[in-house]
Amino acid sequence: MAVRMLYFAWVRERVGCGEELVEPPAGVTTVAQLVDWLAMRSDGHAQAFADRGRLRAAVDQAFVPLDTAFGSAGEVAIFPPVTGG
Amino acid sequence: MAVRMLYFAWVRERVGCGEELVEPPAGVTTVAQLVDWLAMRSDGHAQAFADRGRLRAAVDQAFVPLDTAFGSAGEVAIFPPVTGG
Amino acid sequence: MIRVVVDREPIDVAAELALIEREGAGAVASFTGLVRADAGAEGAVETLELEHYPGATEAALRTLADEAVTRWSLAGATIVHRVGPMRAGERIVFVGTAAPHRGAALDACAFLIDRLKTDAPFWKREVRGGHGTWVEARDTDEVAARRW
Amino acid sequence: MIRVVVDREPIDVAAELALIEREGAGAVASFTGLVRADAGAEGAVETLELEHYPGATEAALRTLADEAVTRWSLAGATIVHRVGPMRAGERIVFVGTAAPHRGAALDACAFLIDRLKTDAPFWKREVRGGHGTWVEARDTDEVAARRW
Repeated sequence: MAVRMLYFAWVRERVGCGEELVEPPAGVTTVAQLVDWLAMRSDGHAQAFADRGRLRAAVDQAFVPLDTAFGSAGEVAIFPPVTGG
Repeated sequence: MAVRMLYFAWVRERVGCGEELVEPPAGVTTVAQLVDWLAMRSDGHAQAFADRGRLRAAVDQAFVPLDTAFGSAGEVAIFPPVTGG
Repeated sequence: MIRVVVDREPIDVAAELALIEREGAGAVASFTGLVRADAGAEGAVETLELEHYPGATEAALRTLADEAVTRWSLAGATIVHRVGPMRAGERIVFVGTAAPHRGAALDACAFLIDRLKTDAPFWKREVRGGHGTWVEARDTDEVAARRW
Repeated sequence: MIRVVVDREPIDVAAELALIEREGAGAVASFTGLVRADAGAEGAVETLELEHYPGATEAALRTLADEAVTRWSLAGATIVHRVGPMRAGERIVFVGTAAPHRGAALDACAFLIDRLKTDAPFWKREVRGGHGTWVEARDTDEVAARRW
């Protein structure tokens, strides 16, 4: 099933795009596994996802820990810790 | 020595004026004694100063407890607890 | 910048904020106290009258502003208090603080309004149904002022 | 009144305060975050760029505003956050709260800006000397958000 990936801030810059449609294989069920799988797509992806401790995620726009299963979510976002306000 | 008395809020209303020049006798040295002495000037003064617990004072514009000696102060103010802001 | 104003004119909050924002700090906090139109047992407040002790008022507010600027290393502190008669919805008091970071600006703003309530010689008189009543000081204000 | 705005346009603080004052509450608190022009080791900030997660941002801010209104029985809560490029001295964020009494307005205002810092998907990029750097999240923000 297709998942719409969104990237923000330096994750976006390193990946090289802000958005992509991906079809993760059956074994990929958590956000962390999704990130592992995406890291193999390009050097940019690998760089963006190298430091797992600095990554945060949202599934269908709700903030979640990386070990969360994304289930049938249509949208998964990966980004650095937020710095607004 | 003459002292300029100032009254505010309901103290002013009960006394009947906002300001008066008084010459307290020698034995009157603290603000509390000054109030006791002033209370004898009129029914209005007596009413204004009846409830000592609800009176506050300033000597030469500085807030002080009622048992403070006013010394050679030129200005003594008597008023209710403040309610600004 | 320390700015203390006691005036019978309406408070221009936009102008006050613009002045304090000009200090170049990253954080600006403000508090505005307004005449509430709450309908108590005796009906809604028609007019609020603010009496004060000219001279002593300005000195007390300046002392508070000085203390806040020193304690929280503020870039600016503004206190504007209106006196005289005012109506429901009008502004009674404005406190503004500017600091490099938000914690200092927010704490200093709360400090200033808490301490102003107990340390500055203002007295409120509410007129409801044509009848004036002096507002009683509240014990909770003493508690709030003492926490600083 | 709950008002949440995420926009590329400059924030009109006077208009926002006027809106929240109209709720008729006695106490209005506000916080404004501005682009500081502080000269760090790499020189002064020329431009600050704010990126956000459209849709998720508005939802996160609305959740925070709802929580504040419920917890402090607010008459109103406003959050306005600017996005896109901005220069030194310009406003990044405005938070306004209205309540019957000052404690609620001040606490809710501090809560909103503290939690916004950790709970809303915004990212800051500073441009100094033509060179852009993503701002690092600060541990102190986590501490401030957790106290509520």
